[in-house]
Amino acid sequence: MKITAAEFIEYFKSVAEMIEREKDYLCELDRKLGDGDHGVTMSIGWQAVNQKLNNELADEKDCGKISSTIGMTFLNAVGSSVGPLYATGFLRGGKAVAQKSELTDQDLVEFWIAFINGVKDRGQAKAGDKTMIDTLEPALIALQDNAEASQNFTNAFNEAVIEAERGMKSTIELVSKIGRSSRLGDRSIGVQDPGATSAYFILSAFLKFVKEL
Amino acid sequence: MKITAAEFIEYFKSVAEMIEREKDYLCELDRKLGDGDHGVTMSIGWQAVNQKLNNELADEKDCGKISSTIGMTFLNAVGSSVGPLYATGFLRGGKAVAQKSELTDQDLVEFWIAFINGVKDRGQAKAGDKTMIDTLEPALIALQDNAEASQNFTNAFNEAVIEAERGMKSTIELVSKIGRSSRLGDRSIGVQDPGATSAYFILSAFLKFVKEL
Amino acid sequence: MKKLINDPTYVVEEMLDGYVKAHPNYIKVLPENDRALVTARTTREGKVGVLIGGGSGHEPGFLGYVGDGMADGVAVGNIFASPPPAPILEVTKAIDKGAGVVYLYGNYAGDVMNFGMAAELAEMEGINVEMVLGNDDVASAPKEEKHRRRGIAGELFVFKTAGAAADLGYNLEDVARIARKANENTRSMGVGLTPCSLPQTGKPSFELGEDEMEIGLGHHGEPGIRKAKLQKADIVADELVAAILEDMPLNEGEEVAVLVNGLGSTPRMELYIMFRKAEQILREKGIKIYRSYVGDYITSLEMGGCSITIIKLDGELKTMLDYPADCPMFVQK
Amino acid sequence: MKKLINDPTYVVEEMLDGYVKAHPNYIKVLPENDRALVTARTTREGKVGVLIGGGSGHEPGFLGYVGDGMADGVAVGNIFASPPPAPILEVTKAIDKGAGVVYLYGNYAGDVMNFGMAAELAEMEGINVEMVLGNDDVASAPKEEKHRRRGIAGELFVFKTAGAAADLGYNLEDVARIARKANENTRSMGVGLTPCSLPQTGKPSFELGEDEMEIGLGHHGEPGIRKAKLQKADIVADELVAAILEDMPLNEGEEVAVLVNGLGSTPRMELYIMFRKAEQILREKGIKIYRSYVGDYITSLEMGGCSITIIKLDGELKTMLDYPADCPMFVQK
Ligand SMILES: Nc1ncnc2c1ncn2[C@@H]1O[C@H](COP(=O)(O)OP(=O)(O)O)[C@@H](O)[C@H]1O
Ligand SMILES: Nc1ncnc2c1ncn2[C@@H]1O[C@H](COP(=O)(O)OP(=O)(O)O)[C@@H](O)[C@H]1O
Ligand SMILES: [Mg+2]
Ligand SMILES: [Mg+2]
Ligand SMILES: [Mg+2]
Ligand SMILES: [Mg+2]
Repeated sequence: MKITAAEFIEYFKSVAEMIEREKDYLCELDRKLGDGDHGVTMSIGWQAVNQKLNNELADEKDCGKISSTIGMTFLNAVGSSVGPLYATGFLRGGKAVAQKSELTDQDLVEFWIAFINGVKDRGQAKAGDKTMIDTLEPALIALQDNAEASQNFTNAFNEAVIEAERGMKSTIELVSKIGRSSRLGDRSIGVQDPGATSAYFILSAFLKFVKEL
Repeated sequence: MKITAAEFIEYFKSVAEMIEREKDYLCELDRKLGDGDHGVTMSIGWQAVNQKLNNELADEKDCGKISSTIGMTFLNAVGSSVGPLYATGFLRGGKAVAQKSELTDQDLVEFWIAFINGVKDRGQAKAGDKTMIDTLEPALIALQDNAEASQNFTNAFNEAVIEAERGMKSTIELVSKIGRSSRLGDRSIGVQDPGATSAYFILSAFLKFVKEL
Repeated sequence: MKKLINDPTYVVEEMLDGYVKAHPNYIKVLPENDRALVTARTTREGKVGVLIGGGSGHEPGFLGYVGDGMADGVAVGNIFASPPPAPILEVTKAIDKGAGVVYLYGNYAGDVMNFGMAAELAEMEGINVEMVLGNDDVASAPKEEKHRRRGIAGELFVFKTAGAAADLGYNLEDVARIARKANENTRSMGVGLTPCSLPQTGKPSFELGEDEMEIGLGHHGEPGIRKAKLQKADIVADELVAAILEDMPLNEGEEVAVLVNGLGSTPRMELYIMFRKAEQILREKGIKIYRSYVGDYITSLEMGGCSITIIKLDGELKTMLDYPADCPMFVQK
Repeated sequence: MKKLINDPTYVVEEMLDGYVKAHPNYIKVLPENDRALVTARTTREGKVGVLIGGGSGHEPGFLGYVGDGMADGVAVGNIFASPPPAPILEVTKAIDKGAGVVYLYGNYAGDVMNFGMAAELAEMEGINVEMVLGNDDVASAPKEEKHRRRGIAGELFVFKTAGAAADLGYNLEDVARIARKANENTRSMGVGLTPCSLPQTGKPSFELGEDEMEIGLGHHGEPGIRKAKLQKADIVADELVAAILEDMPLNEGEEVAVLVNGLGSTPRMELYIMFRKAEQILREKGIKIYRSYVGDYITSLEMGGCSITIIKLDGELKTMLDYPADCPMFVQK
């Protein structure tokens, strides 16, 4: 499969739409665990990204530039915890696909691996800490494992999203060890982590996107 | 009829009780017309009075002293609008029965006339302004008219209380012209004035008291 | 409504106890009356005494404004109730330095009677008293009946200017003149969003629908001129400023101070959003804002909403506004 | 919940617009970034820059504390969200007078990452940066994990002391040392009674029964250590002070400053009632209160409740606390 820069942009727009739809749900989760703003923060960030996609980036052909601009736009719009995390992800992802106007299966695998590693590096959270890493880390492993085996990006990413979902759901039973919710101790059990949830939306939106291509 | 100083004290205690029971109702009326504190203010004032009656005044034989002390006690406990109004009433009433250890029919008539005139002088409100004067003024007239005619204080006071009730109820339809509620204009129509209501309680408690002697 | 209190009967006593313990080098209670508080600092012989007072529940009004450059003493009433004459008289005696005392309070029936009685008593003791009533609330009576208007947040400007004048050594007549000038040039109008409740009743002071506001609300929860659907801040600010300017027209080039006063539970964020619009309206009319005050200055317990106050300034009033002040709840350099 | 706002999307922008227009001789927005605000006054060459920042919705925190004797600049985030590195960096560049800049902010994952990134970028531009994280909230982690605790109202003391030190000409290392000393000697604990709501969602930040309180609540509405039946103020104050003293034992004769901080909609009356009890407890233990602050210093929009903060003082910290300050929302003589 091949994804053009224009299609890459379309994908990010679909994330913005998805986040807008799920905003209240994400806030609801964060109200229980943190300060209740995760949906708002993601929405502010992705609306800013959407704005960029429709304007400065509308005709951008460099997928690397698209990703890194998204990262900086998101960061500058939101700050917050997710700003630096996703910004680092998109900057690293962008570096992995620098100056490419089309992305091959291989490029896409590299993009997502660099993206997730960027988030991990910035946040230093481990799987089990009840963060977005519980979604992203299993996806990373599945993607690495399946990319070579299946030789088909969509199948491999499908596996990654299945694992991501499992990871996201695993946060329900976890005690938070990092970030705002970590002060809750056992009271954090029973609620799915908002960041893990929105991270899942970002990945699943990509799966939906490539399936519909 | 004759009322002893001890009985006079009992009457005032019965007012304190009555106000305590009607506190919420008085606040409710004041919430609609003013700042919602009339029941609280009356309660604070009469509780302070009750305290005085049970202590410093417990063995007081001078009805004049009892009334003037009640006036100052009430005033110092509440300030507010009703503090100066009732304080002036009780000071004037006290002057009318100064140094008497028993009150005759004639004394009682003079006490209440002086009391009401004191309130009127202090507040300068007129009947129809939607204040306690709408209760007190008709009572004053009825008392003056009937005291001589009937030669019986209880009957005369009974007439006064009937007129007081009519006056109190008349405030429902009045537009407030004085005090806090006067800024309401037509929005003050439909609610009985709290001060007119508590003034009625004070008078009707006296009627009940003399009837039960 | 939930409150962090002990016994509702003693809220004022306990507040005062906490207050003087928190600020012992600012303020003290007079031994003669526990509702009579005066500055803990020595004031100059011959200085006009500035006495403020009113009901509790308006904090920082009124006890928060005792200090250098503001009031010398305060008489503290029950919640939303005028203090009786006794504490007013005690404060008067304590702060009179031979030059007389000016009473600054809001135009409410209760205050008028109690401060009036106290003034009579003070005069009997040979103390000259001048009284200046704040009546800045344009919503509380039409222009022709200005004398019936109640005093709300604009009283801050009366305290500030009179306090400065007294500190500057003005005589009683002049301090009163400046206080009156401040009041005459001050207009306010408020809006209520959510009620407060008296500790003793716990009941909301008024009822408003989830999407309603009360325009012209008094700062004890007295009903205003009308209920309306809650509008955007810009529209609300527009209505408040328009009512003020209709009552006190201002010409291009004139200078004012603006006060956006929170009623208790309105975040500063919202007050500054209201200020933003007020500033815009005035700027477009060529009116210059000389000073701004945005915050909780005279509140109504935890009431939601705010008022906008505008005072028209001349050179003298500017001098008084600029004068430093140092009180427990109000410091200006 | 009802709010006096226009579009929820622009509340921070409109607040900032109103803020700088209300206080133009105190503060200005940098042309490079509309979330980067610095003092409007000229600061001395060679003076250490003091930079504060964090999410909006805590007003007077943080933008209210830019001024003489406090911070030189502030980076303003969205509501309850750390600012991104860009405005932090711009403020850093603007306030660096060759002596470096100290960053003072609360210990939150977002702030740590964003301020950390900004510091790296600033160092790349040759500006020395020291970072001091406030983590005064004893409820937010056990003593052994103090580094995980979040910063709440006690940050005021960090700003105050560091701001004074910088103004007194201390070098970067010493300003940071004093800020750290202030933080290390500061403990806070809060209680929540009623939630706030984000303008964008309008939903209450937490749920509490009509007779419940949340002990140890964070000042973004993060759940605390337990829900409990609402108690009398004295009992609540007792619990908060006890938790603080257990964490930071104080000996007879030691001196402290006390801050009773309202979260937004708690009347001053209630704060002083809380202070009253705190003072009583400390007095009985022979601990001397050197200074008191009672009011809304770091809020959470219109949240109901308060926190108590105690800072243990030595001579140096006392000097810094006594030093005058002049900011739009905080003036001390
Ligand atoms: N160090 C970290 N690494 C990865 N994810 C983190 C980290 N810290 C926080 N998160 C994620 O951020 C989410 C919260 O995001 P958000 O509510 O937008 O920020 P904030 O906590 O600043 O309000 C959490 O649910 C968690 O998944
Ligand atoms: N000038 C006046 N003369 C007589 N009664 C008055 C006057 N002003 C007010 N009142 C009475 O006072 C009542 C209000 O009392 P209260 O609520 O205790 O005082 P406040 O208005 O100070 O809160 C009104 O209902 C009215 O009957
Ligand atoms: Mg959050
Ligand atoms: Mg009343
Ligand atoms: Mg009242
Ligand atoms: Mg947040």
